[in-house]
Amino acid sequence: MDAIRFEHVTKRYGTEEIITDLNLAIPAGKFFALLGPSGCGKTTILRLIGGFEHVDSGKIFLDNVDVTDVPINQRRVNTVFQYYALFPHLNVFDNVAYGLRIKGVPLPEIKHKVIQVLAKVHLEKQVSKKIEQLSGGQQQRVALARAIVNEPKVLLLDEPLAALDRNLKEQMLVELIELQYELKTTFVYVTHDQTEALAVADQMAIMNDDGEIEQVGTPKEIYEFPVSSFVAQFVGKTNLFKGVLREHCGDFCFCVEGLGDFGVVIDSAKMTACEGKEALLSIRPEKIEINKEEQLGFANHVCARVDGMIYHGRSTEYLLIVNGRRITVFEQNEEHFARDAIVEGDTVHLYWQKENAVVMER
Amino acid sequence: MNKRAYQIFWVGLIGIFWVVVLAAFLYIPYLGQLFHARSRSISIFVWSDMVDPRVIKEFEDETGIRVFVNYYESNDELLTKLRFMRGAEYDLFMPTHYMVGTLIKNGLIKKINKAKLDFWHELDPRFLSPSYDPNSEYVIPYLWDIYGLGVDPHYFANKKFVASWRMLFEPPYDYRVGMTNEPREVVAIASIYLYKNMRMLNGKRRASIARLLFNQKKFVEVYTDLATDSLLTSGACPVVLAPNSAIHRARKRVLWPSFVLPQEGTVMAVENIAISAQSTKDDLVYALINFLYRHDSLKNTCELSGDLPVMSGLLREMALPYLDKDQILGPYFKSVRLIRPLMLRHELFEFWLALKSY
Amino acid sequence: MRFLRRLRLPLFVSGVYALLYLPIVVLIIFSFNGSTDSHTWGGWTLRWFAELFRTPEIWVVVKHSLIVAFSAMALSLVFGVMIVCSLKERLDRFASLFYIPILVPEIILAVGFLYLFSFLKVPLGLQTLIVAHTLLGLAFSVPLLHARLAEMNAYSVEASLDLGATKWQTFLYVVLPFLRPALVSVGSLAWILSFDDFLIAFFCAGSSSQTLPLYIYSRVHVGVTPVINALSTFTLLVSCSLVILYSVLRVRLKEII
Amino acid sequence: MRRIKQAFLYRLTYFLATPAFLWEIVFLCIPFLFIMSASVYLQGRGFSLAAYKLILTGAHMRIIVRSLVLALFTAFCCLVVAYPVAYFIAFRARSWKNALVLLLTLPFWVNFLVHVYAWFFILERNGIFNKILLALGIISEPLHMMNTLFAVAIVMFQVYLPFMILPVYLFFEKFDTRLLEASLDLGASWRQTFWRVLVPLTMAGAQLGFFLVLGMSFGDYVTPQLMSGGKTLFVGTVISDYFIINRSFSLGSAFTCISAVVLIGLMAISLGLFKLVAKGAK
Repeated sequence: MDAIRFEHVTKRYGTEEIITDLNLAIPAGKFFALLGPSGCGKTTILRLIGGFEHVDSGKIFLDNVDVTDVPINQRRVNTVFQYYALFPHLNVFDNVAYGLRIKGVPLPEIKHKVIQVLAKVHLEKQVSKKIEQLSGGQQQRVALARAIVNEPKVLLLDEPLAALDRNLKEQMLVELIELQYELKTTFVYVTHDQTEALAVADQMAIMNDDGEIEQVGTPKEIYEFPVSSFVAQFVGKTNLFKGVLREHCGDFCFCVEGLGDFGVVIDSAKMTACEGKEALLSIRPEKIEINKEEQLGFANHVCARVDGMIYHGRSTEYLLIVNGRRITVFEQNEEHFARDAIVEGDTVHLYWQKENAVVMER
Repeated sequence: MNKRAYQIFWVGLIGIFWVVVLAAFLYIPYLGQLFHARSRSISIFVWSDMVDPRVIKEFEDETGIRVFVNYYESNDELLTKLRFMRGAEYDLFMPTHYMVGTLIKNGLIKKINKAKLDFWHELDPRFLSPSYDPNSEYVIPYLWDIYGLGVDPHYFANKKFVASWRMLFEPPYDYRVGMTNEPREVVAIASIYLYKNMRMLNGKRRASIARLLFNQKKFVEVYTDLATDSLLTSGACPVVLAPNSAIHRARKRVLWPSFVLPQEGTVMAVENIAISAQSTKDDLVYALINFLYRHDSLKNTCELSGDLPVMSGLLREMALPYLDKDQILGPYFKSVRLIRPLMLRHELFEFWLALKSY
Repeated sequence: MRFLRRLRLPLFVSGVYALLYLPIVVLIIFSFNGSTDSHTWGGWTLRWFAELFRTPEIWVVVKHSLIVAFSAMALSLVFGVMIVCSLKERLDRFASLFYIPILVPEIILAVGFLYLFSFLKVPLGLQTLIVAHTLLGLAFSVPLLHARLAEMNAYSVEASLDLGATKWQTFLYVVLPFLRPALVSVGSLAWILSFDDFLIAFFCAGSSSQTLPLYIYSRVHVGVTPVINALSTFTLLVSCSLVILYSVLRVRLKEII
Repeated sequence: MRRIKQAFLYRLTYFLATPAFLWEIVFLCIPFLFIMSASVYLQGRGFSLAAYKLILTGAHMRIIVRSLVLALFTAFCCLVVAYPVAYFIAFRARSWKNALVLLLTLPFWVNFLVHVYAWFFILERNGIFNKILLALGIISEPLHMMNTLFAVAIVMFQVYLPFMILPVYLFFEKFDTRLLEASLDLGASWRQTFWRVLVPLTMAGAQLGFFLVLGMSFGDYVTPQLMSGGKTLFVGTVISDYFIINRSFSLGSAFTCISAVVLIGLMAISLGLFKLVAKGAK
C-alpha cells in the first residue's frame, strides 16, 4: 500500500516550473529517502505533502485519500524542519505538548505521552529547560519528539541533520532508524547527502536538477544498478565511459574509443534499446582490481599510469590515467604492508569482472 | 587613598564636569547678554490676532528697529509666562483691561510717560481713567471689542428673532449656539441676562447662573476662542456669542452674518498697551507705540482684526456696515459694561471645570 | 469566494492607509484652495504658496524649529551612542526605564520643565527647548540603540582588534556602521518628536524662540489660514524628496562600494 | 598630568555614560519631585493635603475617568487594527514592504496641529464626509459629528495609529514565519496559531505600542481641545489650565500626581492582562 502518491503533480513559482508532471509512490511503513542536489525541488515535494504549498495541477493522495485541497492542519502529517522551528517562548515540555494541546487531549494523558516520547529521544532530563539552553542535537531531538508525539501517518524530515556535526549526525541516523523500526510510521527523509540516504532508507528516490525523479528503488539497487549517469555519479563515485554497445557471438561487448572493447552483462530488453547507439558504461572504483603484476581470471583489463594517490584510512584512492582518460580506483587497505607498494608514475594493470560494469542509456 | 574613595572621587569629578557643561549650555543667553547688549530691537508679546504683521513690517522698514513678535492666546497665559520669566523677556504687551490690575499689583508694568505720546489727545475720553487704572498711569487703551450675538439671518427668515440674550441662553427653537471659552465673559453676560447688572455673585445668583449654563450646555456646539466666525459661516450655529471682531472677519468671506446688540445691554473688552517694568528700551518702545497709533496703521490693524479703535474720530471714518456706530457711541454705550470676573479666580475656574466635566 | 477571502486583508490594509492619509490629502488639496474661507472650495490657486514665501516671520520660526530639532536629534544620538557603547550589557536592566519620558503624558513633562527652569532661573530660549527635546529623543535612542547593539556579533569587534585596529578605529569602522540603520530610524524619530512638539514648546520656549508648532497654534486661533496648509504641503514635499533622495543615494552608494 | 590622563581613560565608561543618566535625573526625576512636593505644599500654609481633597471630588475624578476610558478605547482600537496591518506589512507585502513602512512615517511630517485641524474640513457640518454622504443619498440631513466625543475618538485613533503599527511591525519583522508553518503542521488552526504562537512572540511590541498610545492619548492636549469644541475637559487640558489659567500650582500638581498614579495603575493592570493573555494562550 502507498502512504503517499503523487499523480501528475506540477508546481510553479511564478513562471518557473519547479516540478513537472511528477508521479511518485511512497510505500507505507517504510523509511523513504528523497535524495537530490540542493535546489532540485525535493523540499518542495515535502512541502506539498505537508500542505505548505498548493499544487498547480495534479493530485496528492495520503493513504489513498485525496488530500490535494486539505489544509495543513488537517493532514495527519508532521514535519521535522531543517532549522527545527521550535517555539522560543515555550519550554521543552510545552513544545512537545503543543500538538496534543491543540487536539484537546486531557492533561494527564499529555504528560504521560510527552514524557514517554521524550524518553524515546533521550531528553527526559531536559523536560523543563528553555529551548535556547539546549544544544543543536538536543534541539533536533525536541523537534523530532514534537512531531512524533502526534502519531502522524507520515513523518516528514527536511534535511534534519544538516546543522549537526559528523559524529552527532551518525549517532542520530542510527537513532532515527531505530525509531522508525519501532514506530512503523512512514518516514520521508529529504537530504542532499547520499551517505545519509543510503544509510537510513528502505527505499529511496533520486531527483535530478530539473526536479524529475530519475530512479526509485532500494539503496542497493540504486547503487549497484543506476539507470542513468546522473544517478551513478550522484550516488557514490563512478568511472564513466562513453561508447557503443555491440553483440558479438552471443556476448555483449562495449566499445570505448581509444580503450578497447569490454565485456558486459546486460538483459536482452535493454540490449535491443541500446544496440548500436551511443551509451555509457559505469564502473564503481572499488570494483576495479589494481595490481602491478598481470593477473588471470578477469574479463576486462587495461593498463594505466598512476597520477596520484589519496590515503583515506580504510582505503586508498588511486588517480589513474589511461590514454588521457582519468580513472579512479579504490583499494581496501587490508594489510599493514601491501605487496609491492604502488607509487606515483608506476604503470599498473586494472581488472574488473563484466558483471560489475553497468551500461546506461544516458 | 583607599580604592573606594578614589573611585567615588572620580565618579564625582566626572559628574561635576557634565553638570557644569549642562549648566553652561542652559545659561548661554546670559553669557550672550554680557558680551553684547541686544541691538536696536524690541520684543513684544501680543494677542495672536491683534497686531497686523504688515504694520510691524512697515515700522521695521521705516525705523530700522527689529521687532520680535510673540503671541499669546489668553490673558492668563500672558500673566503666567510673565511671572515665570519675571517679565524680563518682553518690552511691551497688550493685556485686556481685567488683567491690568493684576499686572500692576505684581509690578510687571511700569508707568507711562504721556509726554512721549503724540496721540493722547485723540483718545476717546470715555476710555480714559477707567476703574482698573484710575488715573491712566499705567496703560494706554488701544482697541476695544463689543460683545453681541452673531446671527445667521437665513435661519431666522421665517422665525421670530428677538434682540435678547435669550436667543443664546434659552433658544426658543431647536438650534445650536456657539459660546466663547472665557468664563469671565460668559458668567458676566449670564448675569446681565438674568439680573441686568454685574455684581459679585452671591450663593443664590451663582446657583441660578449655574443652572442656566448647565441647561444651555445641551444646545452648545462649542466653547471656543478659535474661529468663532466659521461657526456662523459654516452654518453649524445660527446664533453665536461673539465680539464684533469675529463678525467682522466672517463678513470678509460672506456678507450675510449680522451682529445684534441685545436690549439687556452687553459687555466690552478693552485691550491696552503696557510697557514691561523690566524694559530698558523706552525710546524704541515709545517709537513703536506712536507708530501703532498712527491713523493709517491703526486703521490697518482694525481692518485686519475687526477690533474698534479707541479714537472715536477714526471709528466714525471706518466702514463697518454690520455695526450701528451711532448706537454704540450713543446712549447704548451706557449699558455696555467692562467685563470683569464675578467670582474669585479659583471659584470661577472650578465653576467652569464643573460645567465641562459632564 | 476564495478570491474574495484572499483580498480581505489587502483591502483592510488599504482602508487603514486611506484613513491615515485622508486628512493629509484634504490638507494638500485645501492648500490649493482659491477661496479665502478655508472651509469652502474656491477653485485651484498657487497664491498661498506665493504668500508663504513672502511671509518672513514663518521662516524665522521654521529656522528656530530646525535648529532645535537638529540639535536635539544630534544630542540624543550622541548621548545614546555614548551610553550604549560604554555600558553595553550592563545597561540591560535600565534600558527600558528610558522609555518613561514618552510613556508619561507630555503635559506632565512640560509642567515639570517649567518648574525646573523657573526654579533654577534658567532663561527660556532655544537651548531650554533643545535640552527638553533631548530627553524625549533619549527615550528612543537609548533602548533602540541598545537593542541593536545587543544583536551585534561580539566576535566582529574582536576580529577588528585582532586585525590591528585600535578601539577607536573599531568603533568608527565596525560598531558605528553596524548601528547605522538604528541611528537613522532613531534620528528621524527624535527629529520628528522635536519638530512636532507643541506642549513642551508652549511651556518652555522663550520670547525670541518661537517654534513652528507655536506659531501654527497662534494662527489656528484665527482659523487655519491656507498659508499654513501651504506650509504643510511644502514640508511634506521636502520630507518626501529627502526620503527619496536618501534611498536613491543609499542605492548609489551601495553600487559604488 | 599623564597619570591623570590615564586615570581618566580608565574611567571613560563613567564619562560616556553620565550625560544620558544626568538628563534623566535632572529633567525627569527632579521635575517629578518638584511636582510632588508642590502638590502637598500650600502657599503660606506649609504642608497640606487640601489640594488632594479638592481634586478627589466628583468633577475632577469624572474628567480623569473619562480621559482614561477614551485613552483605553483608543489604544485598544489601535491595537486591534494594528495587528492585521503589521502582519500584512511584515509577511505579505513583499516588495511593497519598505514603501508601506515609509508611508506609515510620512504623516508625522505634517505638523500635529495641522493634521488634527484637517479633520475640521472632513467632519464639519458641510464638510467632506457629510457632502459625500448627502450626494450618495445615504442621509438627508448633515450628520452632527464635529465637536463631539466621536470626533475626539476618531481623530485620536487616526493620529496615534502609526505609533501602534510601527512597534508591532518591528516585532513581527523579528518573528520567524517558519514557526507559523510548524504550528499549522502540528495541527493547529489559524486561530490557534495566532493566539498560541504569533501573539506570545509579538507581545512585547503590542505592549510597547499600547503603552505608547495609552500615555499619549491620556495626556493629549491638542486633540481634545480642538475636536471636542471645548465642551468636555480631559486630563491634558485640565493640567494645562491649572498651570496656565488658574496658576494654582498645588492644585495643578495634585491633579497631575493623581492622573499619573491612575495612569500607572492602569498600565500595571494592563501589563498583568498582557501577561495573562500570553499565559492563557499557552
